[in-house]
Amino acid sequence: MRGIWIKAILHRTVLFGAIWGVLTAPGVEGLVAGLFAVPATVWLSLRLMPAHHPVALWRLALHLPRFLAGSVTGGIDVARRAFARDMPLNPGWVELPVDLPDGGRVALGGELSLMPGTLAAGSHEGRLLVHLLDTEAGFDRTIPREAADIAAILGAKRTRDGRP
Amino acid sequence: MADLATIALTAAGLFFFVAGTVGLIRFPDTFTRLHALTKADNLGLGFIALGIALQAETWAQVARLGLIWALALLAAGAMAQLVARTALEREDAE
Amino acid sequence: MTLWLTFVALGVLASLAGALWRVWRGPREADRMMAAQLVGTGGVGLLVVLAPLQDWAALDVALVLALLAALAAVGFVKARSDDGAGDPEEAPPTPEMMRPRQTRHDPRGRHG
Amino acid sequence: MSLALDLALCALILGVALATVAGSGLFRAIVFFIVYGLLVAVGWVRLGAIDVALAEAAIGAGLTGVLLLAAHGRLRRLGTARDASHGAHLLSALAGAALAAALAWAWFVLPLPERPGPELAAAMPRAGVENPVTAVLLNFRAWDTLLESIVLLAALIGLWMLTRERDWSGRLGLPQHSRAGGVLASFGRVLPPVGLLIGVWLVWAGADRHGGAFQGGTVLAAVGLVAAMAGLVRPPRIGARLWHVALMIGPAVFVLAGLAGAILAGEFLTLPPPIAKPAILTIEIALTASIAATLAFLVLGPPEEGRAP
Repeated sequence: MRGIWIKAILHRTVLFGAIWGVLTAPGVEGLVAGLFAVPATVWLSLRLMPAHHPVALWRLALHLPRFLAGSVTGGIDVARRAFARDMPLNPGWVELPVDLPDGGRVALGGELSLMPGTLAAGSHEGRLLVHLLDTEAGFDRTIPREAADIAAILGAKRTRDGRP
Repeated sequence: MADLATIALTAAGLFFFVAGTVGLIRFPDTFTRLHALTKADNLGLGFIALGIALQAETWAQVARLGLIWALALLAAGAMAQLVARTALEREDAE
Repeated sequence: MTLWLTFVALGVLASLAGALWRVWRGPREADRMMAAQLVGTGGVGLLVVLAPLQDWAALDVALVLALLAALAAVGFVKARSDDGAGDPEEAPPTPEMMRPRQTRHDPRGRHG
Repeated sequence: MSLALDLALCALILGVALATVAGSGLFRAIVFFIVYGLLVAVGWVRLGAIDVALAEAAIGAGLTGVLLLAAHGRLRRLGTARDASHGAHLLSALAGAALAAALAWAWFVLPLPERPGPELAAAMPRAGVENPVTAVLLNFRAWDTLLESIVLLAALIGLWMLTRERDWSGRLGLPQHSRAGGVLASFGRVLPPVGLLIGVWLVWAGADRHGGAFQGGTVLAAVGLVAAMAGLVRPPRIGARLWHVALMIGPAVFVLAGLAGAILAGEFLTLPPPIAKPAILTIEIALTASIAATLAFLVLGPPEEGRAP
């Protein structure tokens, strides 16, 4: 447990430090203010989002290209339908159980909303509500794969309701 | 060379922005419109930011463009789910 | 380059104007709200294009807009809840609104 | 081509302004008003006024939207969310037109506003900061800014006076709640840290580039509201000491700095060059805390019991 916290503090310090560096570049005077701003931000972030799950950054990096490719496909798919004369749409809902901690389920929902043909509407009793643009195009087939990726990013530990 | 790439990328971005608007206007119900908006718009912003990044003068500007896009994605992911859920809950036509 | 980027800015502005039609038309509150969201994203895109045209400081404004992009939507879903302070996810989804795959052969879908 | 862009932007702003006041339906007007704030922020960027654009982006497109939407939600719950009568419409249209005419008259009659003239350029070395906007707001015309910060506080006290007797000891606003681990709660966990960083940076950058206490404070208030609306942070009660300090510290430090100027330079609120920069930075940091707390509390509203006891 302690290892997770140390890792989380390190990760977040690097992340917020990098953002601070981007904001205050090119000057160096900003570094002094950063000595106060970055620790305060890390503290706030740990308070709002305690480190319960070890985040595997390399898995996140591996996942990123898939997400970007899916996002481009999703945009093209929607553009194709929007411009088509007869507008091929076949909307409908699916509800599927997603075995992820709560934050992970929300991340999955957000990601699905940017991927082809799927749009999440939050979850209910552990089941993600997904709206499909075309129920016959098999958009929902990719969902388990995305869920598995996010589960891998969040480490193997999975609980049904995700509450610590 | 960078200029050509900028033109191509911003053109793609503009295309997706227009596609998002066309979807928002043409699609038949709230949820399908939300699809068009969420996907096309953020892709449009991403391509435009990428194109402009090639014109940037410092790496900090490039990184700032990345940060802008990341924040827009975060907002889109949350907004899409929240608005979809609210629209799911009740009819509210005025 | 300046000419092309100005054209892109005009194009983004035109697509914003299109979204305004949806704000006017609705019919549902969610439709108007998401059209405003489109104007927000479009505004960020516009500012990004203005950065090399005019002043790179436009990116700072774009950053603030992007940071607060979802704020109005959050305010909307809160205000829309029963007591004005809730979360749409707290209530179970209305069953008649999401009969799965019910609209399969009706390409026009549901109307709000 | 650049002219075409500006004309298109102006046309859009005017169109949105008209749609805000002309259409029926309160909700539509509110959404148009949010859009209006967004477009005006872009307009300020076109005019080269980055500081104003930042303030407009945070206030117009951010806080005002939340405030108006919450007000509309309350009207609907009370069953009074309907348009004003025709007479009231006509009256407010006339009042608005009269105000617009007066402004237009003033604009034509007064001499054209000059770009910051040679006086400002000559005075800048004494300002202690490099951003002319900050120099004017916190040094050359510090009186205005001091009084504005007090007005903001007075507005909050006025709002709190609307509290019902039985709610007085409650927490500010309605009791906010959300589904644990839901979308709203997760968003409220992720966004505020980034917002804190950006808000602090805006204050820090305000001395030499653009930004400042008002822009930074507004961003901080907005992300604080996100955390509060997500039910993660409980708003304080009216009597909370720490928050009293936060509300008061801006005007208080301002007045103290003014007194220091009176002793060192012989005139209230005159910051002599050696202490100008540290004084301005201190005032800015204190003002940020006060502005952030005041704006967030103004949007939350007076304590109310709401549904939960």
